[in-house]
Amino acid sequence: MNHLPQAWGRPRDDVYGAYDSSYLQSHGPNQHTQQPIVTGTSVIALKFQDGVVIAADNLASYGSLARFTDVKRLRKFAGTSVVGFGGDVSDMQYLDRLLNSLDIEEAYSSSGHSLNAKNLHTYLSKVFYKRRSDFNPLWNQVLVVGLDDDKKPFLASADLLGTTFSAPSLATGFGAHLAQPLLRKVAPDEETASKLSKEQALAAVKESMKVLFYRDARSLDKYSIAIITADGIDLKEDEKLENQSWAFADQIRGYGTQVN
Amino acid sequence: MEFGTSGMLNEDGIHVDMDRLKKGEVNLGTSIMAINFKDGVILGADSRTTTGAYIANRVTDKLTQVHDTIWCCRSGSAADTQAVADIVHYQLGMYDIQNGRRPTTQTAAAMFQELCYENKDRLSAGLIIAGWDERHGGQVYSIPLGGSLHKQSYAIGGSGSTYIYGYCDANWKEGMDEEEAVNFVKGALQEAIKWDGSSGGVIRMVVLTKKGANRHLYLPDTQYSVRHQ
Amino acid sequence: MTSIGTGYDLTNSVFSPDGRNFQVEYAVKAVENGGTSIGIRCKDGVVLAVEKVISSKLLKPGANKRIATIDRHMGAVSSGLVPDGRHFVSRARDEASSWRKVYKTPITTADLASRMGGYLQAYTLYSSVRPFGITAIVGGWDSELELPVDGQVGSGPSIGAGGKVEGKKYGGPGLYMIEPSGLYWGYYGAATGKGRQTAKAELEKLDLAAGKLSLEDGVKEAARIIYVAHADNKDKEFELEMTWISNLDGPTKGRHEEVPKEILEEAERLAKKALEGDDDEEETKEDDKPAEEDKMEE
Amino acid sequence: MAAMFSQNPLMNGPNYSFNQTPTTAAGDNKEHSFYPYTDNGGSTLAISGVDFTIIAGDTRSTSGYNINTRYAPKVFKIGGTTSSQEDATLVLSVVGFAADGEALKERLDAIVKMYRYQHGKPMSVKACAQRLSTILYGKRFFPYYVTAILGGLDEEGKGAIYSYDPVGSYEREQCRAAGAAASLIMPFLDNQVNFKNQYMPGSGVGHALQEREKIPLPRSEVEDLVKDAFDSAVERHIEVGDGLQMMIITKDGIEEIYKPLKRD
Amino acid sequence: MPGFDFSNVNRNNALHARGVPLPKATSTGTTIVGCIFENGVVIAADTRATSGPIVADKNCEKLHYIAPQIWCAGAGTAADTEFTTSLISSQLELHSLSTGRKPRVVTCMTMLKQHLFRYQGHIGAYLVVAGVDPTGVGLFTVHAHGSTDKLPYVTMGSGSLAAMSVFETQWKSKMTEQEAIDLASNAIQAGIFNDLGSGSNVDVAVITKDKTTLKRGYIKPNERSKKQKSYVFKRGTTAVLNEKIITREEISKYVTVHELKGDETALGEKMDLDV
Repeated sequence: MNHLPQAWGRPRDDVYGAYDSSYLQSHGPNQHTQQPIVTGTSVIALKFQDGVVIAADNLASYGSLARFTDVKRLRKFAGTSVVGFGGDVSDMQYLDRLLNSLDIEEAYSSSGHSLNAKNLHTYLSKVFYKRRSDFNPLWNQVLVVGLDDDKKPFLASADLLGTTFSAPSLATGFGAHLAQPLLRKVAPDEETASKLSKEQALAAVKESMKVLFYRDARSLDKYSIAIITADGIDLKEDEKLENQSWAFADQIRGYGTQVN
Repeated sequence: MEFGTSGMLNEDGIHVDMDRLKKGEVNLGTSIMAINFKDGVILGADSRTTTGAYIANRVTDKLTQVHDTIWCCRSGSAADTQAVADIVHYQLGMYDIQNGRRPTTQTAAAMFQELCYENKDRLSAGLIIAGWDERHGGQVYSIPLGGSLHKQSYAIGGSGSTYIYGYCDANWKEGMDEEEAVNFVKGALQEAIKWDGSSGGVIRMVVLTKKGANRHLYLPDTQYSVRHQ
Repeated sequence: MTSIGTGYDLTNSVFSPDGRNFQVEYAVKAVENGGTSIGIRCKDGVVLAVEKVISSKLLKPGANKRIATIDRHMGAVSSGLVPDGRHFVSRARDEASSWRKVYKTPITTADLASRMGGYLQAYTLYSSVRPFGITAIVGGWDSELELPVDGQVGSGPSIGAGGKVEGKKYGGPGLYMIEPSGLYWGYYGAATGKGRQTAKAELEKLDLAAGKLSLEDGVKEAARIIYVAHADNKDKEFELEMTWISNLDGPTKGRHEEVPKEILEEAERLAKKALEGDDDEEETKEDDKPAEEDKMEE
Repeated sequence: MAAMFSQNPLMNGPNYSFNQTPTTAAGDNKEHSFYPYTDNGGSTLAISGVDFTIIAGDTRSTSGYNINTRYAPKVFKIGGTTSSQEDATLVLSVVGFAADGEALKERLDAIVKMYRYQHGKPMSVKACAQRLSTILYGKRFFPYYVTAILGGLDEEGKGAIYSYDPVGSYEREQCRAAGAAASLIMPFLDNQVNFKNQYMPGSGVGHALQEREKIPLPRSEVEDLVKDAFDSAVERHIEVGDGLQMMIITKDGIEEIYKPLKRD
Repeated sequence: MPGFDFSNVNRNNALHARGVPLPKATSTGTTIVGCIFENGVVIAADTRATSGPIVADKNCEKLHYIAPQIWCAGAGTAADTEFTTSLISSQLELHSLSTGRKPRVVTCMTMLKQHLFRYQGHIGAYLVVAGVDPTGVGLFTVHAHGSTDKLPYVTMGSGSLAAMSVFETQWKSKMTEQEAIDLASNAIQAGIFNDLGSGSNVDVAVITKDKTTLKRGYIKPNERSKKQKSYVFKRGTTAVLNEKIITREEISKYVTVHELKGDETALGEKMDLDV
């Protein structure tokens, strides 16, 4: 032990390891790289004949702590599109403001045409790609839904690396493992998706949210769901999961040999 | 072997490294909270500052005023949170002078968030902003580590808060009167102090209403039962 | 203006011995030559209107807008040098967006007027610049509801915040006029440009201070006043351009938008009718009024 | 345990004093936990003929064991004058990190378009090939993580294919496979396109045996080869599948064909 | 017991640090599932085996025999699942012979978990154990570290999430045999089509009180399409650089040679080593 006053109350190097001072450094490569802290889990979405359904639960986690249970992760844009955010919540808020200012700038000219979901997705993916190329990523995976230039349903994904893709159904995070198999079954290709009714799509998405609640440890039974069609956005932010199945637990005794 | 020279000391050579970041070390040793009640908001905090197991300050004031009736609770690095609070204190003062009206709690929250978000890779600050203004009444905002901004009915933070999520959720009522509200805060912080080694000392509170800011102080040797201020 | 500069008017930022800044006064002259702009602060919104004098038959009708959006909830119109007006708008947009960036909430009409007043005043201080050759009217609707911090999540207590001071109203319509000197005042009704005297006289008749005029009526009045003000300037054709901002329950939901075509046309029709009723000798001149068929189509 | 005693001033002579206190931090680099690349799987393939070039790619996009989408094109028309690229003369395929691939495609497309506007004629495949190499090398120390293949018809109207590594080394070739299943497909092409390891039966004994004569393959046969190559790659590589996108460049333009592949 | 010999650990770490890649084991990326029905249990598996991103076997068997009425589906390292199940199968048979009773599912499960626990996860076997014994129907999962779960429906392997999503939406209690088979094979197909580690066909084993039915290739949704071209080479395409003829007499010194009759083809098993 060191008994000199300057060492009082300081974590001992032999216990905690040497002080990592690198964060103080002001030269060398930019040290933007962080990690997500307060995070949202899956977002899922499915196209149907005249629109898209998108859903995400209302939880923001802090590690395994369910820290904020009223976080709306589906964000409207320009009354035409919805962006569903997974990943870091502070970056989501940054992007929300960025898109808001984009919308205001769009209103400067009264040309009548507004940005649709496809334009929005292109814009967002370039923002993501730029930030990853600067080694300062926005830690999100997002789904953008709305209509494209031909007023057809539009659904696409963009993530922190700038990777983009589109499909009749998409899901981020755990949803890619648990919800996609179900959604793909309902809409294996664009053709099938274009024949789905709104009710079918809604049912499939709600069913998927239930599976996610059963099997994703960072999920919540309260969620937001939006239906986007040519008529506009129908966003509900305080939905609750219904018809859950837990009763079969009474049949289960022990983990192996126990019978009572 | 040399004495490690990678640390940083200030003039007094003692206190600065209280908040130094060790690899893997979680340094949020504190319990803070703020709640909405019928007439405004109440902020509360313990008074312990630790470095490792050593209590560097046992009567810390973690409740910081940034405007007349806008205050914040600080957790994380003392240096970082003080720097941030000082900047916002200055900015809100300027706002008042330049625009000829008091800033709202939203204004303060927006400023805190901007600083915490844009400097997230340099700061370790978990803040709760609470304030009262004529138009909006009492409001509570939470800004956790990454710099996101959350409006809440009540907010808890710091390492001690993990022990009282259950207590707060079970005992929370909206629209409490002042006495109930003070007891809620006191009860929650007592539990946090009881179970969290990094929290302790006295309980400080600030009540913000249209009457202004009103401080409370409760001491451990009287089981926090007597108000001393 | 009775006196001339006698050398004190050759540069900006120089006072004459009797305390006048001639450059600023000349700028006001430029404004007085511009088409009439007006703004009306109604109980549930704000109307902006401008008499857009048609300088050439080759201009496309409806193009070359003169009223600009500053932020979602705010618009501006100016009389005088059009390019100066454009720069004013550009600066106002920057102020509005920088306010949003710093405070994460929309700028109020009063704050924007204050910022722009300061900006224009700076152009009277230096010899290297000239004052703005415009007088601008800024109209906006400041949300009457509590505004969130842009991007915030969560909503606080379900019963609402405690400790609010009841009975006070916040937000509402805002109308400001900013002059080349940097002077800005809030108005119930504002007018500038060539026909300002007539327009002001008409505005005064409306008793706007009583706060009774509805936005729908305001639109009609605005159209009529522009037509009346134009009557002194009949040799030139003009186009009426109008925008409005209603409260959150109204037709624009707090946004600054163009007045829809049908409503605009109806207002113009009533304006023309009112004009005919006013003085019968005018009706023979009806052919002079801009008729759609006369205009060049692109 | 040595560290425990290292702070004893007596052992190390004069130790810490306040005026020796460092005020700046040591300059060693902080590790970055963010890795800016990912691999989106898939494979591409190009074969040139006498008067045509075929470039093909599967349409699966993956991340880990997941399928992102079953339809993500890897083959793009480049340098047309319209958004539909109907008058394009060049085709680019990219496989590897899809976001870099997209960025590279858009950059090259913009350059080739500008060339066309400025010179009033489409860029030659040879010139475009050199330009692509320069673009790739321009990011030598933060590369586009893609394997690109550029195809078109050369000045004589012959099929031309240029293949690249991620930092711009390139070469004109008869045929090339790239991406996840490149090592599966390439030997097949060597054998079936360039007739490697094929000799003419009875033309000699031992080393004297004559190699099978190289004859350019007709278009229909190349199309069949491409389909067989991808069908086989799908059988043995988990990241390849879902759909086959083929672009056939001839003097009459670019034809696009889509065929389904297995989706398991 | 002397314990394990870890002397090669340091050597392996040193080699790995110098860039020598670890030997790649064939793993069964895999989707496996099990599901109880009215009077029996069904387990099912896909048939893809992978080595990294390469398909090592397009039609491997992941349903392992333990006892006539106890079967096991395996995920993880192919060799580990293979050897572990056959080891326990042998032990269980000996146990059954010595007690004179039918083997029980719980016995099998307990032997497996104790074996795997002893190896602290180094044996990478992830198993679904299912069977019917005199006490009734049993269905368990066993993880490589030795933990077990008892559930009416289970999934494992890289496709387990895809398969579980099917169970979580379609499972109900008291299903008929056919319903259970359909559900299990649907779950496997969710793995086959959504998880890259799983593919090819669906194998199913149905175990009831009376019998076990192994339905190898129960569904084959991924048949290879016909080749566009023929890839038959003319005889003589490959250069012959030298020739050496070994007579039958000579080779008979080392191995036993069987004469093949007319249309008979050689089978690996038939070849005996002459020691």
